[in-house]
Amino acid sequence: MSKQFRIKGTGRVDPSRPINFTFDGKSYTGHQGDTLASALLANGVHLVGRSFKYHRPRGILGIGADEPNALVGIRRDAARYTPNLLATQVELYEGLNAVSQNRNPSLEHDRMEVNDKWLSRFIPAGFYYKTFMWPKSAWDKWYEPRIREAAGLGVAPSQPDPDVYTQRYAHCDVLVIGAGPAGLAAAKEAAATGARVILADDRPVMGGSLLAAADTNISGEGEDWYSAGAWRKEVLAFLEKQPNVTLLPRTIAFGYYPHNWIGLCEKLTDHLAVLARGAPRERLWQVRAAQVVIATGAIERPLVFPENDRPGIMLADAARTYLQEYGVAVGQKVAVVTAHDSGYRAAHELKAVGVDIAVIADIRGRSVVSDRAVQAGLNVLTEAKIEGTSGKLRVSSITMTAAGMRSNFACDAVLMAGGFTPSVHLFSQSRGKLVWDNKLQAYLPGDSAEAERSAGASRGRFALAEALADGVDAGREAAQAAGFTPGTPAFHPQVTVKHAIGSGGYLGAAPTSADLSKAKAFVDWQNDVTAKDIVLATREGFLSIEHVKRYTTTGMATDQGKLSNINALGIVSEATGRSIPQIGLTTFRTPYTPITFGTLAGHARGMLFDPARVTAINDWAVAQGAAFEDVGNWKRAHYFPKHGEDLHAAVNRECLGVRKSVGIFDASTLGKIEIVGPDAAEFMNRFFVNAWTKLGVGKCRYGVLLREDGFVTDDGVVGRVAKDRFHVTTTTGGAARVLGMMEDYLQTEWGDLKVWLTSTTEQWSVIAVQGPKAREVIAPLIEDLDVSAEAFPHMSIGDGKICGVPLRLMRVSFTGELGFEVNVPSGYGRMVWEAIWERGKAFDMVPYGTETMHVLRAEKGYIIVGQETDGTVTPDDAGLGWAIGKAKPDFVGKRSLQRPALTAPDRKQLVGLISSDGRTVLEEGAQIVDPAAPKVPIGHVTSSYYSAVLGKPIALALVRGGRQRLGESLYVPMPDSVIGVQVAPTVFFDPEGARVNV
Amino acid sequence: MSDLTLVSPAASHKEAGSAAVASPFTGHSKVIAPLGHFGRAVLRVSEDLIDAVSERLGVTLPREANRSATQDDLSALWLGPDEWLLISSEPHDSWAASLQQKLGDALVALVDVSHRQVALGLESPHVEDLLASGCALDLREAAFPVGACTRTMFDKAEVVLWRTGAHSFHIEVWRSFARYVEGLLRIAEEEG
Amino acid sequence: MQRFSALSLLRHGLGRHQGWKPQWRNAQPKPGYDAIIVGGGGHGLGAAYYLAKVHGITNVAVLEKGWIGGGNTGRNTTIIRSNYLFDESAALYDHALQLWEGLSQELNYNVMFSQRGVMMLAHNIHDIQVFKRHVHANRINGVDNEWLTPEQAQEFCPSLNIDPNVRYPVLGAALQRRGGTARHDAVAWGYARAADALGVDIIENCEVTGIRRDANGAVLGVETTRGFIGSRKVGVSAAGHTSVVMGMADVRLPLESYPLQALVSEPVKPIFPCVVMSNTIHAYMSQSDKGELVIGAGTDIYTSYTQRGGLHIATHTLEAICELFPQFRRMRMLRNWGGIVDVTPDRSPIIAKTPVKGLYVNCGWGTGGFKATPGAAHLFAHTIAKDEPHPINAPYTIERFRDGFMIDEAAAAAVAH
Amino acid sequence: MLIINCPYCGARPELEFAYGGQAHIDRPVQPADLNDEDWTGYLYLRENTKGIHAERWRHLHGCARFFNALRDTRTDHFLATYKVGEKAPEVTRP
Ligand SMILES: Cc1cc2nc3c(=O)[nH]c(=O)nc-3n(C[C@H](O)[C@H](O)[C@H](O)COP(=O)(O)OP(=O)(O)OC[C@H]3O[C@@H](n4cnc5c(N)ncnc54)[C@H](O)[C@@H]3O)c2cc1C
Ligand SMILES: NC(=O)c1ccc[n+]([C@@H]2O[C@H](COP(=O)([O-])OP(=O)(O)OC[C@H]3O[C@@H](n4cnc5c(N)ncnc54)[C@H](O)[C@@H]3O)[C@@H](O)[C@H]2O)c1
Ligand SMILES: Cc1cc2nc3c(=O)[nH]c(=O)nc-3n(C[C@H](O)[C@H](O)[C@H](O)COP(=O)(O)O)c2cc1C
Ligand SMILES: [Zn+2]
Repeated sequence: MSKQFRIKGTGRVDPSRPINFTFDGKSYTGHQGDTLASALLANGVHLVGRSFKYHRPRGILGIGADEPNALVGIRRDAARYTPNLLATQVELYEGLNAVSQNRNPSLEHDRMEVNDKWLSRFIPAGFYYKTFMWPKSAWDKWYEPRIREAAGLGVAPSQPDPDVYTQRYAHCDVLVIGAGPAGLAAAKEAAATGARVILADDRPVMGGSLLAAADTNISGEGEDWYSAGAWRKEVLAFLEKQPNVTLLPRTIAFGYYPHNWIGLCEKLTDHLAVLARGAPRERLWQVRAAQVVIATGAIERPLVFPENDRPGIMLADAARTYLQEYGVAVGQKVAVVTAHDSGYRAAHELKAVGVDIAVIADIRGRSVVSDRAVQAGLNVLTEAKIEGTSGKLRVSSITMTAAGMRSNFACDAVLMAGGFTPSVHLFSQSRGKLVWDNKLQAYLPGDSAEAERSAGASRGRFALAEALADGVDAGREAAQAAGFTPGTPAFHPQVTVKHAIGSGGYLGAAPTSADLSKAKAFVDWQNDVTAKDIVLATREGFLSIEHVKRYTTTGMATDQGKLSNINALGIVSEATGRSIPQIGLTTFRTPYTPITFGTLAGHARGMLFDPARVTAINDWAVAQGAAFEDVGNWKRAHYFPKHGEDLHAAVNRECLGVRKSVGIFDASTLGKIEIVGPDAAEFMNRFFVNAWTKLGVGKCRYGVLLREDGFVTDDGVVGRVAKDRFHVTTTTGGAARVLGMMEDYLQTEWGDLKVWLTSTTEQWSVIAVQGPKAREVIAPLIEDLDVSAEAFPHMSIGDGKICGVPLRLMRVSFTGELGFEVNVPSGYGRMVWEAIWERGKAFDMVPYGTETMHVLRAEKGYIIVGQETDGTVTPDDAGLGWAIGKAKPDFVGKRSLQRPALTAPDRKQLVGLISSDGRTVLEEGAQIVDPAAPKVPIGHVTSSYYSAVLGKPIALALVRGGRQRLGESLYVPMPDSVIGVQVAPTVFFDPEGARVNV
Repeated sequence: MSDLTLVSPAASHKEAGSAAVASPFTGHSKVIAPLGHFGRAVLRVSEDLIDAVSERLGVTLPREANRSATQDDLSALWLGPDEWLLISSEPHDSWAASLQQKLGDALVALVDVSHRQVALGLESPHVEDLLASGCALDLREAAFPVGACTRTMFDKAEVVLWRTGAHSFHIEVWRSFARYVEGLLRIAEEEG
Repeated sequence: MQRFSALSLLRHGLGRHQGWKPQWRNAQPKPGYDAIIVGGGGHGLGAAYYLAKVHGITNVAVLEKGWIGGGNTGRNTTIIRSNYLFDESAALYDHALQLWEGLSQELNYNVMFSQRGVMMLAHNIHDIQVFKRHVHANRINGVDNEWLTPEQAQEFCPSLNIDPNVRYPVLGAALQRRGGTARHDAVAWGYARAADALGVDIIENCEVTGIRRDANGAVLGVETTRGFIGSRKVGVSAAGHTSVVMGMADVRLPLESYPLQALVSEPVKPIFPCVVMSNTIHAYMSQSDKGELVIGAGTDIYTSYTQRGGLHIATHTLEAICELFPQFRRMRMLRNWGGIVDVTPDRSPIIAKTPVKGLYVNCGWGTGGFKATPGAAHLFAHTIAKDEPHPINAPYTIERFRDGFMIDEAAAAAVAH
Repeated sequence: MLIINCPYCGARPELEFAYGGQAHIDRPVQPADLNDEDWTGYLYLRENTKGIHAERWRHLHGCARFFNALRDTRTDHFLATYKVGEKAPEVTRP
């Protein structure tokens, strides 16, 4: 590259620290402090992308978060590929590897260019709604895949992201967003009051527009004056020293959520050449601020004119900023198209470093500013019309008409200055009302909805002195509103500046004599939306700006309309003859700029994605090689395979082991609630379907709980441990729900009851010892409790000691065998488990998991809530009608049981099923039909297992009118066969219940 | 407030725990250390009995929200308007039962939860930042002074936070969530 | 109606597209109509279309307080499927699915109905039981739905992480191949255009503020921000705002309105071929024709009319997405928005007559009514025209809550959308 | 993330709370006395107010108490919170 675009001695980049990088495989050099965009421009590279739809060549348009064209993929390594990053925001580091997107095979030659050349005329906004409908099947098979192939921008990463992301909550009195002059002034004033201040700015260096402020001086608090740069340094030095201030550079405020909850994303490593191992890539901050100052500045407005999209055509103040911040001249011969005084400022400053200004075309009339430019020797046209540009991969000339003269200016860059649009995104996200300002031709923040205020350019205070003063006020007011007392104001900002930002602006399609129904005058660069598309939308009856957005996709690109929205409004306004406030605005949504999924997910990954709850005995089961299943958040041992057994072999062995001798099972996950107080029994009466008054101390009862709508929601054994104390158990998944429901009734309905509830789920490890030998196994370990059959019959509960530690023993059985549930404080759970295990060895005791537990209980016809029931099942449906305390006037859900549907005669009822062939294990969830009407399902299989002890399959099912059908033959239709089944009682094993009472 | 002594500080109580009580935690670092075993009970008292119960317990149950009080080896943490978590560094198995005896026939509910939860001690000048990785509360000393306590969420787990010093916290967590909370804190610690 | 086709596009292209007419008229309200539909979402516009098309009632107005399609129709994740459990539901949603299959042609508007398959992941044994129950029930009801092993699921969606050593491994999936997505806006516009062509007035920026009734309580018409508009038949299809509108006729409904969020990533080249839903870990995703990953988040816990929600809801969803698809962790969220969904106690809709003569309601679609749009609209039109429900929507009454005849898909399955 | 002012603990993040639906719906003392229509009203019919809504919250992961709140469902801003059993305070409608 022979041409030199880097201007020595300008900007904050460090020429002594060269950085090598590649773009599309080609090597370049930039400086420390460059962005990818500034470095490319310094190398004379403008062509960086292709547009979404027409695949037109595109260059760098802006300098910040609003960039629609310069989207690149950055590849650090195979797994660290990030698409769609803005070259204007990518900080250069040694070895950076950037690739362009949406082109094939290369940026210079793109096959899809045909879209632009030959097809564009036939594919206006919304064309796809009008075609591709015939033949019908072709959409899925032919058209859609091709549309998809053409669409999209970058390529999604294909390997799991090895980077980590971190997160932090924070609180402050004043959060200042944006560290330009307004934000810095606000932060300083607020900090001086002692308020806790967080100052966040998305750029690596704080200062905002001050970083590009040339020939500008600012008054200090005393007599001294500072250059803009020195003032910035001074303020930052002050802020850095304050213990109550947190400075967050590289931190974007992306979302303003209700109640002053702000989301920030801090970039930690993307700018580094070498990543420290495990160092987080980004941090999500969630800030709760008493007061917020929004000082996010303004977004420069492009001009809409024919072919305004060629590489080399860019925003004027952006070009000026490339010069002042990075020492980069964006061209050697530059044309300026302007509707705002800032265009002149750009021209003056570029000229000052030797750039040739081909022309300044002002679409406005003559003014002081234009006269001054003429005096300075610049070629100025006023009341200019912009007719078009030329140049294939880079703009080479621009055509305009002024004073009736059409002229063509050769150039290698065109700068557009359409004015500035206050960045009101965050204000609007906070649901503050925007107000149209006719003078500024912009929406400005009106009434606040949250504890927040805007300052500086973000509310139209564009001139530096105004922005500073506004920042001062905002900082002081915010601190005061947060309860701090500002001192006497000391800083009364005054500013001297060589070229002021000035005023002006334009919105809509700029004046032209070109036929805008033919020309491509871009409004939304990335999505290829032109002025004619927007007019077409209004012609087709899309009058709401929301419809225009959705029909044309203007404003829906990755910049979310930062550049396009306001011009689209102008065009709609003109096309429909309505004023802009009548048209309104589309909704500003979070995030302000795209935010990495990983950042939002934070630490929640892998095993920390969701708590994996484990019992005190878990590690023992792991050591035994148990297979686990997830039940809610719990990890439960599913089965204990031995020597390569599969599930079925293990379960058959475990089942037989329990029935023959004894088994041990970790039941700790069952929910437990201790209910204490003089009204405990009354509470139980009101809450559960059962009657509790007569339950003696030391006795247990099976309890059933309904929702108020009458359907079963939970069950469990309840023990009365004292007159005023119940030990309630719930299902594993239901524990929190049941306790919540109990508290709800207790606190809000039954304030008359003196009862308190405490979750004891995790206080106790529960070791179920089940089987004919159960008593023999545990009895010798127990002290202070007589567990003999006579003293401690089935459904007893009592306290004592086991292995020397406290014991709450329940004699209950979910297997149909003699059974005990050994409750011990969970810190002793593993110790007691191992002690029982040791003793059990003499009895061939088997450890068993949830699957065996399910089989054993199904053999006995015991239900599992959530498997036999599904939220549509009444106690009677589930065969639990007997549990209802008939004499009770009321309990939760009782009234609902009287409703017609719940008393209907043909409800589904729980029954047993036996496969007619005696062999086939039915599939859980399989449907059941009556042979007389084989297309009408009358029920489904809820549980189905092979029963080793019975030597045949068994199943439970809910079947319409099931209890009337005992002995009937029904069908279970499967995809490839029909299985005959017979309706049977639900209890398959030991129907007399002799085995539990030994 | 300033002369308040708390039972918890990590160092002093590591030995106090009973050796037989298993801990679910996996390790300790300079900043994050599992604390030994404590006696714990949930105490529920209606408004009218707070004074009487305080007297029998020998510790004044704080009425101010989210404050704790300590007398000798017994601390009472306000968790709700009628709910206190009692924590004792003398964790024999019949501690709760003896407490029940002290309370006698007063109309209260006392439930032993000594084993329901386990405790981590955090100590570091950056302890607030460490906790801010998962806790959304404002834990600066001005807002959450020494002795303050509360139930809250640490990411997806419920915990009780108890500030035991300018730079130290005692965290109570249900046993089954212990490894989750420990895992998150260790990540935050590594990230600094 | 100007016919849309490749040819017309070509012809108009040559004419620089100057010849296109409004897709629907910017109609001004007439003093009275034979029927009024309140709510210009897909359901309301569709109902107006079917009233005109099927029942010959063309003197119809659709009153929309904002812009048509701006409610949930314009903000949903566009998942379409019909593999619901109960016979009543399967009948309803499959009726809709069959209409979807010919909708672009029927409306002469490409609604981009894309049968890319909807796959629901099972992460635990309970999920397997529930999904298999669905598969079997659907087969008997003639609704396609099949069970896949984890390997088959990954074959269908290569991005899926089926590593058994993750927090919630994929244990299998239920796949409905006929399910898919459609272009939400096009559904509203296509119905509007077709209804307009049959004479229906589509009146935007017209908020219904009252319901006028005669001495016997029967409907006379509606008060609006654009004046009184008479009609003896008023059908309300106002989604999240149904309680507000029905309150104007003193009808209380078992509804609560919750914020429901969705989000999209930046667009990328085709990477995700189908729809994947995981109810257990609360995430679902598809990729749109434009290239964004379209991701559904959950509802907030409180009722609200704000059309937004908390950040924690979106982060929770993305945690789940990143678990299932760790390669997408570097993708970025482009836009996050909310809708207001009206939820009934059994999570099934109401399409019914009301206690007020001449007032009909179609509501309660909650988080999953986009898929039902053509079906619901068709049945609602029938109910209004005939003053009695179609057999398919006969179970979807208001009275079912009183009598207990719930159609509780949620309780039965814990599956949304 | 809403910030909710628990009447016992003060301002706390929404994460700690559970929502409890419309407030001031008393469970009938004798449900058996209600006809199906009235019982349905208790079970299911809700105001679903667009505007100021009296609703229940529980500071589940804090003091665990239920309490009531007035919230504007058009903005999600709280106007007041108050204890169970207390009457809703008078608020000036915004
Ligand atoms: C984030 C999100 C994701 C979803 N994902 C899915 C999904 O994947 N699959 C699925 O099937 N469903 C999904 N849904 C649900 C689906 O969007 C809705 O069920 C469906 O779109 C409802 O359509 P509708 O026409 O009834 O309502 P809407 O489209 O909401 O239309 C109702 C209209 O009524 C208007 N209105 C209200 N009050 C008045 C009044 N007083 N006067 C005049 N007009 C009024 C409103 O402005 C609105 O335009 C989702 C919803 C949301 C919010
Ligand atoms: N585009 C321009 O360059 C431009 C436009 C108008 C005014 N100005 C000048 O700017 C000055 C006004 O100062 P100001 O302080 O109001 O604006 P500013 O542009 O100087 O500063 C705003 C700062 O906020 C940052 N920012 C924007 N959105 C953010 C977000 N969501 N999160 C974090 N950081 C964010 C920006 O990167 C910038 O650093 C005047 O001197 C005026 O002349 C510049
Ligand atoms: C399926 C679907 C895909 C969307 N894709 C995009 C998109 O690519 N870009 C965009 O800006 N918004 C997209 N949106 C979001 C809309 O811009 C908008 O947020 C949504 O319709 C809700 O409207 P509101 O945000 O104006 O309230 C999409 C919405 C849906 C429902
Ligand atoms: Zn509280």
